[in-house]
Amino acid sequence: MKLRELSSGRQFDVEVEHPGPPIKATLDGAALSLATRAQPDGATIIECGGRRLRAFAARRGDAIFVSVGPSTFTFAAIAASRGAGRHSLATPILTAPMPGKVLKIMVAEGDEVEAGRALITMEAMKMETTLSAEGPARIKRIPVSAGQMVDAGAVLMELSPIDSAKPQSDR
Amino acid sequence: MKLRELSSGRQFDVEVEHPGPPIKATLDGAALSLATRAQPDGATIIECGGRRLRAFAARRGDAIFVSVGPSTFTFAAIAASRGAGRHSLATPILTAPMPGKVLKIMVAEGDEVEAGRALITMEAMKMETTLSAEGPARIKRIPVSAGQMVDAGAVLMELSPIDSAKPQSDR
Amino acid sequence: MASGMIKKLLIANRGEIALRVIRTARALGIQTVAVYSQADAMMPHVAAADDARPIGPAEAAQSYLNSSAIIQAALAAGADAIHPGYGFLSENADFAAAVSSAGLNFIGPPAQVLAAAGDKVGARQLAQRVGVPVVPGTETADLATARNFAALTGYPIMIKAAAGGGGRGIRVVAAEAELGPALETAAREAQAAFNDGRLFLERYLEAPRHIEVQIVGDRYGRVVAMGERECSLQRRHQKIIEESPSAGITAAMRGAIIEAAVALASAVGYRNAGTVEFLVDGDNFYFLEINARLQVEHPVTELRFDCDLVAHQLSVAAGDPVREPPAPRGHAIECRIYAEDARNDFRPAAGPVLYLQIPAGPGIRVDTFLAPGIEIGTHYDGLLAKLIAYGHDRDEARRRTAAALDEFMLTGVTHTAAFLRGVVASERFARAELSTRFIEQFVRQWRAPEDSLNAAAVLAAVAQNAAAAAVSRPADRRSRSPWETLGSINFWSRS
Amino acid sequence: MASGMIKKLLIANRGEIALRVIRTARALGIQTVAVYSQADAMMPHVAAADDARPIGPAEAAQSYLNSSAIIQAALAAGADAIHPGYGFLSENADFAAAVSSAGLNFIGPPAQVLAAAGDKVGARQLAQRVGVPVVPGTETADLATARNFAALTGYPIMIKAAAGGGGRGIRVVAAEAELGPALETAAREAQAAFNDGRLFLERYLEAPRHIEVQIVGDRYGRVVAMGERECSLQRRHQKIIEESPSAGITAAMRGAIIEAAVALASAVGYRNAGTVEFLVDGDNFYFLEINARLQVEHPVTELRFDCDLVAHQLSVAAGDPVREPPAPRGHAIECRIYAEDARNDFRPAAGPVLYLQIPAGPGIRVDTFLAPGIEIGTHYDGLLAKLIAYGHDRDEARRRTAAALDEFMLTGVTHTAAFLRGVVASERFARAELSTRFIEQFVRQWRAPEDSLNAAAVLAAVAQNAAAAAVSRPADRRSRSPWETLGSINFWSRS
Repeated sequence: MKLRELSSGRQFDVEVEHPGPPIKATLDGAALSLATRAQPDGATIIECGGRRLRAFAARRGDAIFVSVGPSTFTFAAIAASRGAGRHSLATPILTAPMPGKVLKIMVAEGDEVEAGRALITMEAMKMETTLSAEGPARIKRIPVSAGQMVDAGAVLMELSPIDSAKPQSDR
Repeated sequence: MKLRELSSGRQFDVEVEHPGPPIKATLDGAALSLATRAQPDGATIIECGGRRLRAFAARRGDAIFVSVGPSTFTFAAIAASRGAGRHSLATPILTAPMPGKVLKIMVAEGDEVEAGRALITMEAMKMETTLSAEGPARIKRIPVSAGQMVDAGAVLMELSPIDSAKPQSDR
Repeated sequence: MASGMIKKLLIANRGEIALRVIRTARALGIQTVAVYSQADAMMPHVAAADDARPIGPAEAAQSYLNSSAIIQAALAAGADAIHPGYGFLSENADFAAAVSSAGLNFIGPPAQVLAAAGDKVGARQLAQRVGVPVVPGTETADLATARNFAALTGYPIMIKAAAGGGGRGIRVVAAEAELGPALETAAREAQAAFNDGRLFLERYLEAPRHIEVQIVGDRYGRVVAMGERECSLQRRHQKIIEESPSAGITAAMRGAIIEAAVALASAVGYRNAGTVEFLVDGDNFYFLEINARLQVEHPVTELRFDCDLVAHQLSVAAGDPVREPPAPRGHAIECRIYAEDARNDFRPAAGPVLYLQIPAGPGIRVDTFLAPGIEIGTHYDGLLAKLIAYGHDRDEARRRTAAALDEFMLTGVTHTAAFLRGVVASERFARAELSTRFIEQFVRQWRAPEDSLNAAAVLAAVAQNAAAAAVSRPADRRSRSPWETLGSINFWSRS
Repeated sequence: MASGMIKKLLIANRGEIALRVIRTARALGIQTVAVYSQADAMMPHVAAADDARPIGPAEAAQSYLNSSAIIQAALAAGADAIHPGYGFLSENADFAAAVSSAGLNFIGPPAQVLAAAGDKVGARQLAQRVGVPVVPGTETADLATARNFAALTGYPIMIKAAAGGGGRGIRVVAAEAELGPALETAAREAQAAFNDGRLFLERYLEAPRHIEVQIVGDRYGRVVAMGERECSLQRRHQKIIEESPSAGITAAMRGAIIEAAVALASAVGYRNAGTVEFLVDGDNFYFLEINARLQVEHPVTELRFDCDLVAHQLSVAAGDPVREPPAPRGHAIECRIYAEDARNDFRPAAGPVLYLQIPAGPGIRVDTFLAPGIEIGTHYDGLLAKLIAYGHDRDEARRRTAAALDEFMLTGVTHTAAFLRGVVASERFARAELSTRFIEQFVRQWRAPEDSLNAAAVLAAVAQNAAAAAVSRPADRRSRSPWETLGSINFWSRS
């Protein structure tokens, strides 16, 4: 299956051949054996990089949360239909980088924007983060409104890239 | 229902009218209301004796384990058939006061013993405890043997009380 | 202000600090009252107190910043004192005044001292009067004045909330073009956070150390200092690792800074526990501000000076004279574990506490409100836990910190423990080469351990496979046990 | 004995002490190897170490007392040192000799010192030679000799295992009729516990205090003392509450006892960490025995003397000279929480860890191996957790202890936390009126809180009702999560 690690955006191709112990799997094509030792509290001791580390994995909704010692990783399965050949940026989707509140939306559906244009400001834990357009685009859809609370990964905007050579109005 | 608290041997007659919050119940005939507040980890905050205490209750096998703050109590339901009119000591049963190992059995089935006679020695955590006859009795059955590990509450011996006036041999 | 023995204390706060204050109160035989917003009804501080009162919806402005709701809760519960913790209303002079007017004991400085300490401009002037150097700066939210100031001192300059604290509302402006938007955003953030949009501009020091002095003052005009704390390790101008003593200053500078702190606190008529902050740049130090409250990092001082600062606060608020502290001993380091993604610019994170392991052992103290099953949201500050390690010297404290961070586990919320582990284990930290730029430089070259990431990907795949039959989490909280619905998986050994 | 820097350490023990040693080793960068019996495969010390080796079946005689299995495990794992913890093989001279012969570093005194300290008769003679008073006594397992001794000193007399320690194998004989059976049982217990059935008889002091001195010696003949511990609170002659300093002795007696301890330890050529125990009766003190190992109650000394005794052990075993300790500070109290029923003569208990809450807060340290889901069995000593509270004085330490005991929760195993809470909160304990008879007297009038018992009965009834649909626990451990099968119930609020 294909998994995306949300923090790095990195994709992993993992096939589990035997759920263990030890876990036998291929990771991005390379065979791998992971020694595991179940704990009574639901955790697992794994042997990793020459060390024994406590690990815990749990799924909630579409997110798979994994801790390996103090490190935390969150994965999402990439649906097979959108899998390998996932098309580049025909419909770029702007998602919330963190859970929080939509503070301000600076554009409207239908607007054409150039690269760097501020699109939306979010607030979480009293910190504001403004998300900007990465390239020239037209705003297709804005499914959120100012004041709304959103989860991390929630779709904030759908954009259609437009030819940067073509002249365009700022609004 | 009737519950026995194992440590004190005390019996409680509890009828739960409403499982809460607050819990409405009668305890040994007296109406009682117990304010509760569920916690995300499965515990419950109760108001008890003018204080708020954290409590947790869980059943395993026939034992109901309850913690109220640092206090621990273990209850067993008294089966309805043996309930209210539980007959006195027609067949006194000697049960293990603690989990551990049967070290030595000093009597045999059929023996008649007098009060105070040592019957069986158990060992737990390197400490020996010898159980003795509370009154004159005949040993009806010994379902355990030396060396055997037993749980707390396991039946060690069944005895038939005998008339103490009647003369008897020690063995 | 009411005085005398405190019998019932309301804690106008949440999270780890609410629990920490409750623990001291309990040991002193003082009854406690928790307050909570709608978002916090299931939080441990609510369960831990002897009484708990709802004070409003999730938004802090309507709950933890809602003075009248809090004071009403205190009166209704029969409390005779209010501890404000840190953040929220802790440095709000109007709140302190309202608490006193309601006949309650405010566990902090009197309103007029809060006002004086909170007035950054006035505090700077006071510092200059008592001969303590300050960083050049000016109060303004006006673009023209700001431009003039920047022209005089040179870019970059710093914008701060005049009423601010805890690093919030601080912006660094590198060039004139950014000045206008930065002033606008900073004013809005300051308004939201402190209900006071006034701003203050300061010359930006390139790589200073942040050193602060713990003070406690009583109503008899006595102020004692309990050593310094080095708080240079910051991200977004907010401290994440603090230690005491500072390994980077000379004994002479330590003495001078502590003397300056006591002089300033005495001049302002300081009462209760507080902190005087300084920036150290080479051989110079500059007064920064007075934090007129308990600091997040107060435990490192408690461990060195063998004291309970909350107990000190309650004691001086009840009218006792402050006592001379014992000679300090050993070294203490605090790491703040935040719900943030260190791999993405410390973005706030949230989620459920699915698995939890709190470190323990000799010299380890963890102040936290984490408990299995709770949900970490985004309404409030993302501080999850403070890991404080004490050792007979800095090296022992540092090694204990690293070992304890390895024991910390929290699944379900992205957090900074592994990053902090990286910092503490680094050569540069071991050599105590610290500055306020340390973290931004360190994070650039820090990576999550590759072995752990690969193993995590494999475990995630096993979990995803196993989850075919997993129960999804119900929308309400009525499940029999939160553990039944996590879809967590085990990797069973055959033994 | 091998010497020099230790790189990989095998811990020949289990439970809290195995975890405690692992934590220090980790902070020092030393690799660790755990050993475990079949009964302990799922125990936290196995998970916490860098390597773990099975050493035999549940019976201690075939696992934790199995010298050759342990030494083989150490060699197979590439360990260069063995820490014996306390109990088990920690004071076994043959084991220490075998460890050294195998080229491994034994973290404890050399075999000949162990033999000398373990020889109760020889140690008594040594004490008398260096002018330290001893309780009148004699070595024998012979009934006639015992009768003669008792006739001379008068009943009651005490029977002890000559090779014993930790209170095991001690019997008090009140009258001649009991003497024969008591000698027989004591010899059997001594044989089982220490593989040595020799006995020792002593005059019984009515209500003495038990005071002991922590010492550390190096290979250069230097012995330092780290103050005394008061360990008078005992049940079955085993300590359950210890503190440092003792609140019940004069400065003059403290000085005399510490001087006696150092003289004795020096005379026996003591190396590594150890304890010299005394009984104090009025104005007299008597040498009791040398415990040639780390004591269960060592943390109270660590907190006062700002040190890590396990680190000291490793350091002197590696050849470093012992350092003069700093001046002590504050007061520390340790409470041992046992799997026992204080309402029934401290009968051993067992069961599953269904719910767990470990106390925390300023000054609180908890050394434990408890973890959710593990099973507490009856194969080994029933010590579950040590709650150690530190305060700037005895009163603060005592109040913190009581508050922390209120936070301790463990469901599924009957334990002594509530009883200890009763002791610590008592007037008599507050006044430090301590003796080795305190606990037997106190427990007679102690009752479980009636309110809690009634509430528990109601909760039990609700649980029993709810359990109709509860899943029973499967015989194997293959359930998806231990939490799904507990049949635990919640009492949901409607908010």
